[in-house]
Amino acid sequence: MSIFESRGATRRFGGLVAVDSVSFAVEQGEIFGLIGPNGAGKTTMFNLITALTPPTSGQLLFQGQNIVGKQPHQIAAMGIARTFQNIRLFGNLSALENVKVAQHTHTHANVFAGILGTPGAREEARRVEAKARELLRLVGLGESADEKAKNFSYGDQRRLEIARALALEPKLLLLDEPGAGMNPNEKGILSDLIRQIRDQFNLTIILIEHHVPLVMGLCDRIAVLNFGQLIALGKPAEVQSDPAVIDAYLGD
Amino acid sequence: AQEATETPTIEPPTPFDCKEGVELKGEPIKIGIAVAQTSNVALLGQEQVIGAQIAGEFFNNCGGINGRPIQLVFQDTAGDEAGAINAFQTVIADGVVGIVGPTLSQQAFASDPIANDAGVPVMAPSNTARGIPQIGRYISRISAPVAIVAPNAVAAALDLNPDIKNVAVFYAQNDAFASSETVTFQETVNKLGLNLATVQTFQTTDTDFSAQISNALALDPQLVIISGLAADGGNLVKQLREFGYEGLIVGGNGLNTANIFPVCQALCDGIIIAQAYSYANESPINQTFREIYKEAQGKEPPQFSAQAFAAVQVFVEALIALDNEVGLDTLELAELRTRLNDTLLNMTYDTPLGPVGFVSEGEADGEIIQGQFYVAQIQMNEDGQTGSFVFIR
Amino acid sequence: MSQTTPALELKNLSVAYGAIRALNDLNLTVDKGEIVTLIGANGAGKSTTLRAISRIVNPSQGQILIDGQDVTRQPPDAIVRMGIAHVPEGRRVLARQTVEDNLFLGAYVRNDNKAAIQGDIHKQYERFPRLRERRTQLAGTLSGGEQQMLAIARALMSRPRILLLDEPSLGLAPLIVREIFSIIRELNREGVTILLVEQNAQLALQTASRGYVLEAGDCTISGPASELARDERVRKAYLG
Amino acid sequence: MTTNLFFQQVANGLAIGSVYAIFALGYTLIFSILGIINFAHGAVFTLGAYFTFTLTGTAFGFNGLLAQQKLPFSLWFPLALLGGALLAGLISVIIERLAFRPLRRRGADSLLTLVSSLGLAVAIVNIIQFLVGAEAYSYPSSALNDILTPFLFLFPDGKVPLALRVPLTEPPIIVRMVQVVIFATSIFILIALTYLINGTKVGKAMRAVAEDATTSSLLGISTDRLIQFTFFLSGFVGGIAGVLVGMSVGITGPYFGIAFGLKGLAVIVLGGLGSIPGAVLGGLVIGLGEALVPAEYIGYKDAVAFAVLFIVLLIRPQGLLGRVFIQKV
Amino acid sequence: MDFFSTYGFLIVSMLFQAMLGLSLYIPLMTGQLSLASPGFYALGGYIAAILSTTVFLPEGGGKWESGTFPIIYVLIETVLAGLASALLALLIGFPSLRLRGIYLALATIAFVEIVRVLSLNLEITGKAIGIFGVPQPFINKFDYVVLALPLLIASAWFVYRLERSRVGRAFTALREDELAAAAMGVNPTTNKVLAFVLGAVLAGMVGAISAHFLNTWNARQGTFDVSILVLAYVIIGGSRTFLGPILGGLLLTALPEVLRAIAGIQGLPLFLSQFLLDGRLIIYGLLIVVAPLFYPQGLITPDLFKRRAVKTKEAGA
Ligand SMILES: Nc1ncnc2c1ncn2[C@@H]1O[C@H](COP(=O)(O)OP(=O)(O)OP(=O)(O)O)[C@@H](O)[C@H]1O
Ligand SMILES: Nc1ncnc2c1ncn2[C@@H]1O[C@H](COP(=O)(O)OP(=O)(O)OP(=O)(O)O)[C@@H](O)[C@H]1O
Ligand SMILES: [Mg+2]
Ligand SMILES: [Mg+2]
Repeated sequence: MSIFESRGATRRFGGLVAVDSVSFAVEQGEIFGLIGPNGAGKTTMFNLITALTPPTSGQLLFQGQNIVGKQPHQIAAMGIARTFQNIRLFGNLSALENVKVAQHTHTHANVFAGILGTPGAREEARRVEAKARELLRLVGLGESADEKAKNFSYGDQRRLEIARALALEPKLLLLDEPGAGMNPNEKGILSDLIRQIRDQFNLTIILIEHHVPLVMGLCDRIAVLNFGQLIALGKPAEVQSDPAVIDAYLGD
Repeated sequence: AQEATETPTIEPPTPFDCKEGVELKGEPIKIGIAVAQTSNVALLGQEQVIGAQIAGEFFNNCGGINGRPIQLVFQDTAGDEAGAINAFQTVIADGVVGIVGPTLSQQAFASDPIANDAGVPVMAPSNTARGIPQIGRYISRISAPVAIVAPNAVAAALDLNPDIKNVAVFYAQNDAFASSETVTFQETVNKLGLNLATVQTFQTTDTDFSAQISNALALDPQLVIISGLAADGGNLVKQLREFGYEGLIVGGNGLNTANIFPVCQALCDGIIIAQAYSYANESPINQTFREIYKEAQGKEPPQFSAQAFAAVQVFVEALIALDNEVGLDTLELAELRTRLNDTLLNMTYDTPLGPVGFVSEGEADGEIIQGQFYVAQIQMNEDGQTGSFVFIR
Repeated sequence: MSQTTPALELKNLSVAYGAIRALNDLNLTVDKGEIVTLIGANGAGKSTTLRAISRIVNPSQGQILIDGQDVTRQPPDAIVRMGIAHVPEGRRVLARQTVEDNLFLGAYVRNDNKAAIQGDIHKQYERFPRLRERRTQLAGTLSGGEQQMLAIARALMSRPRILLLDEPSLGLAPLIVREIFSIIRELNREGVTILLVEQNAQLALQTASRGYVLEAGDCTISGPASELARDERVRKAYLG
Repeated sequence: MTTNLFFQQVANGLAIGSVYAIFALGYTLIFSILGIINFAHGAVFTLGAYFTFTLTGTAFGFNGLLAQQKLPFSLWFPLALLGGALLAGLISVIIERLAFRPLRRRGADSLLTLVSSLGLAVAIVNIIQFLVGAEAYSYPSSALNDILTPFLFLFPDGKVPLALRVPLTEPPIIVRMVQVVIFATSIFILIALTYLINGTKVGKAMRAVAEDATTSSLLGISTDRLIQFTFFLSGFVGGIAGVLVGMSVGITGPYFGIAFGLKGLAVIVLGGLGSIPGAVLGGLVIGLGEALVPAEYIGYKDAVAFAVLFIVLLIRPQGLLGRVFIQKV
Repeated sequence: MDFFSTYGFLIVSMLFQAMLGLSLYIPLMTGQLSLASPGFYALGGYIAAILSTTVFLPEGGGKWESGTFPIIYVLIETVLAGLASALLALLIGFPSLRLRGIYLALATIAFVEIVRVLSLNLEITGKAIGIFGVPQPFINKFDYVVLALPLLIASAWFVYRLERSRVGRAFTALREDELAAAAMGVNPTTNKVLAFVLGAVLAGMVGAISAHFLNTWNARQGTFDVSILVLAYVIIGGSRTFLGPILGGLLLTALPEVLRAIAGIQGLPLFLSQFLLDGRLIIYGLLIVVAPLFYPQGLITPDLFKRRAVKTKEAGA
């Protein structure tokens, strides 16, 4: 069974079909690329998966279960985490707190336990803290854990978004242009990081990215969207040589 | 139909004896004036301040308390309950022998228990809600609950137009003063066998009354009775007239102020007002008061000023009596306050309001017994801006 | 270097955000008709430099000269009226206005007639046909790349003499990136002076005549673009 | 309710509503550009009324510092109205300088601006009381006639009646003349402001500033000047509103305008924040709602207005004419 | 002691107002500008006033002597007021929490207004006059401190801990970015309703004690004006740490009385002391305008502590 499957997912905005009966499946442990020209519907696809926008029609299956109709926080609790193309950090919270928040579904202390500081709650708080620091170190932000998120430079905010998403302990991680705003060298480091977290946390990753070398080097398979439609799907080499893809996206 | 006008009787008071030219000396005796000087209640409080100020100067000119000056300690209660309590506590700590205030009944329910527990006599200048004197032994009021005034005004209206059948009653539902008064008005209407066609409510902060007016005029009333305050009452009258109502209007005690003139202007003309005070009262003390007031303010004194004056007067006269009896110097402050309270309850006074006394025993001790009530009719001058209350009853 | 006054000159410019020093003592010149690029790692202070020129952050020290005139104390709108347009980092389109209104507002400082402005809008639509399709859509609902196109088109609407571009290729598909860079060259040919911040250092150095490298707020290397592209340190750090 | 009463109440509702609307227009204008509530608007409205009173050359009462003072000249009422409105606009600009701009510069929370405008409102109201006392004031009784000078030919014997009788039903529906003026003025202001905001470059710039002042300045918009202009306009409109309402109900003391604050807020929220037509529609809806409360439940009138507001918000969280904007992620 | 008899009432009022500030602050932690606190405060007050004047009567009827009303009854009323507020908050919380910003603020003000109009119309709430003669557990107003101070400390401690707990973090995340918070697994609805209810419970409890404290309760308590005033506590004090609303409540309540006291100082020029009295609210208003200029994030900000912490660390090193 595929970990994730889209069956004819469609999303309309008025007359515009942003995602047009798109079907594909992602296997456990894959790094799956989603590429296509600007406005092709990639981000919208992520929004459908994370329930930020409901699909007009079609089915989305996560671990065999249809997740259409669930609330965003329920999706998160099921193990799907994401980063945002237009960065959405909790700007006034420190990096550390940003990461702590995302551990919400894996912690259980209720209001009163938290307030009374029961041993369980205290133990939990320690765990949360330790894990948050570890994740920040992992993405290279260990030094600035107490800095407010909004004061980070653009590239660092992207790394923080990844750390935050990882804190959710997802099974499926959706990365929306994680390398935007990084230079080629940094993108290389990022690419290693993505591979590392896939192995370390046993993740499946869907990646949107416009930087072709990164996508081609990193992804196991790639799906290409154009005007909301899936125009190609396959191994990087296959996709890269597909004339439709070259025409619509890569250019020559 | 006239039975409602009966009043409990009191001994006729001796007129206040002014000893001009006495040189004042000694530690002044402090009387607290805790009324609203700020907030939207200040419109009323401002008049009380003026009345009290006139009283302070007047009685000191008349020899104070057998040669000792009185000193009025003003504290702003602002418009809320906490403000009233704060003001009361400040003046009590300042060593006043008694307090005049606060402006609103609702505030009184908050602050009066403080004074009562501290054993400080309070003379309420404008608290007409039921239950005020019952707060405690030390709480009295100089403001008559309109139970007695109201029927007079309705009777006066019937005199002017014997054909009145339908009566529409309006009152400000967020004002303790108005909502106490309206009960009396409504009872009177029923007692007189008139038809209480509708009761419409509004808020003192309202400025538009067209909905209520249309509701009422649809029932064809020949008399409209309004319990409210100056601005809202004035506007209600104005709009009633603009909507073509031509019948009689009886205004409650809250409309008994020249402050309504700028609001309803020429349309104020003819309102019959139930008064606890009339500047037409011919007693010498009132005429003196009226003169001083007119000198300073250029208009006839309103009821709130007169009541504040009278409240101070009660304290002064009672203090003089107490001094004559035991000598104020011999009394500790606490004892002085207690004795003052006992003394003032058992005296009668010739005030600008007319002869005044108090119930001195039982639950309702401190309730005013007022000898005279008035009914006046507003007469506006040509300019439509100024006018006068013409005494009719 | 030419003897005429530079179009843009920064003298000892420093910027701090509270306690954080984002830029130290930067000296930079851009001559008329030049393309100059600014490269550096995340957080190096590139965007800060552009923000300081546009006067939306206050320098703690130093001077900003445009055509030799000190504008360090001018308000941002005065800078725009001097012919400077800024494509800010993260696009910052006016999300609740339509695409077309965004373009209109781009021409806010222009006093010429409606027709001229309308004509320029059409020119932008020709450059970015995607924007024409979306002309009545609220800018906030555009895709990331579409917003980036709008931000660039909007800046061009003021017909700037000097263009500040902060990562114009951000989030754009490869085809469009190429398109953007050819537009940059074209504008430059038409005489527009350009200061370009770009993560794709390779492309930037190909396009620019000179470059500056920022590291943690300090300018460490500067020189002709071709030299920088060959510089070992630059290659290692930024060209991957 | 008889049909006659019903129609009368509809007329009343529109009349009350137009008072709310005219108050709310200036209020919502500031929201539409700054995205914040200016609590001092009520005070500006009040000041407009007092300024005009002063300019008519009438003396103040006996309370307050300016007791019995008056100007050495007196203006014809329509001029006094204009002067009062201009002064109110000026005060509004000063308010912006004192309570809004410094905070904007410091990047303060927009709620803080709300509170500091509230502080100014408290100060202004008390300054008024300090200067001219808490009593009511009124305009010369000729005021209505004067401002309708160009329309006098419409009325028999050239004199404006206090009320219009509209013989739609029997007995006729009665509408107070002042209310007709207020209604007409609000519609006029509505049209003018709508044109300004939707039809002009300045309007587009205002909307841009409302959304993102920094980006707007990158486009060459002088945000400070634009905001100042908006405040002036809001104060001017508010001043006119204050005078007209003052003509209708008298200037009932320093709290005159503040009393409209809460209803005004309800009105602009009901209509949709920042929407100019929304302010008028919201005013009329609340006015109608209040007027149509059955006579025996009149005590609940105020609750009805707010219940309407509550229910509408549950159905349309953005208000009647407010635009929803869902930020794309 | 003289000081306490003069200022005892003020001191306890300050504590109550600080708690009202907290009650508004709790929903604000989740980013909801709810001004409903005064409505629950009014409700709590009525519950206490009605119970103590009609149910908790002394044996053999009659009135309680001043100072003899058993404190246990006050506590029972307080708990009941908290419960009733919680129920009502649940009822109105769910539908209204779809609203945001000023829209939510207005919906909650609508609730406050409806409570006020109801209490002006109902027999049981005493209409305009309200309920008076609320019996006193203490003779001195200052003695209320034994109820107010523990409640303030408990609620402050509660919020302090809350801010640092898992749930508090979820609240703050919602305030910063609701959508991102949801994507990180935080349930917006339950957390927002929870915050709304917690704030309501606190306001209701404060109302219950206040009814005794003020001797009377009427429709003038807990109105729109109070909503705005309490908002001012939070904003002036600082809206990002629980200490902000507490400080704001204490200061803004004390301010007019402090000005009054200053005016009373001997030896001031007459015009000045007169202005301090008559113009007290002018000064009050202007101070509210000026304070934010110096403290644009409120008087207390979380950074204040951080910076100090960093400094001490440096000093130690
Ligand atoms: N809320 C919306 N209303 C209207 N149109 C929308 C909305 N959201 C997205 N769209 C449109 O749907 C299309 C797909 O957008 P989407 O953000 O998914 O593109 P994308 O593939 O992520 O592009 P990019 O690479 O530029 O980020 C775009 O043309 C966009 O304008
Ligand atoms: N508003 C701010 N408040 C505090 N610090 C800031 C702010 N903006 C930027 N900084 C800090 O200033 C430094 C320079 O930031 P800047 O955005 O100029 O970097 P950059 O070179 O553009 O990086 P990137 O490539 O990531 O966009 C960084 O350390 C950043 O954290
Ligand atoms: Mg996208
Ligand atoms: Mg940058």
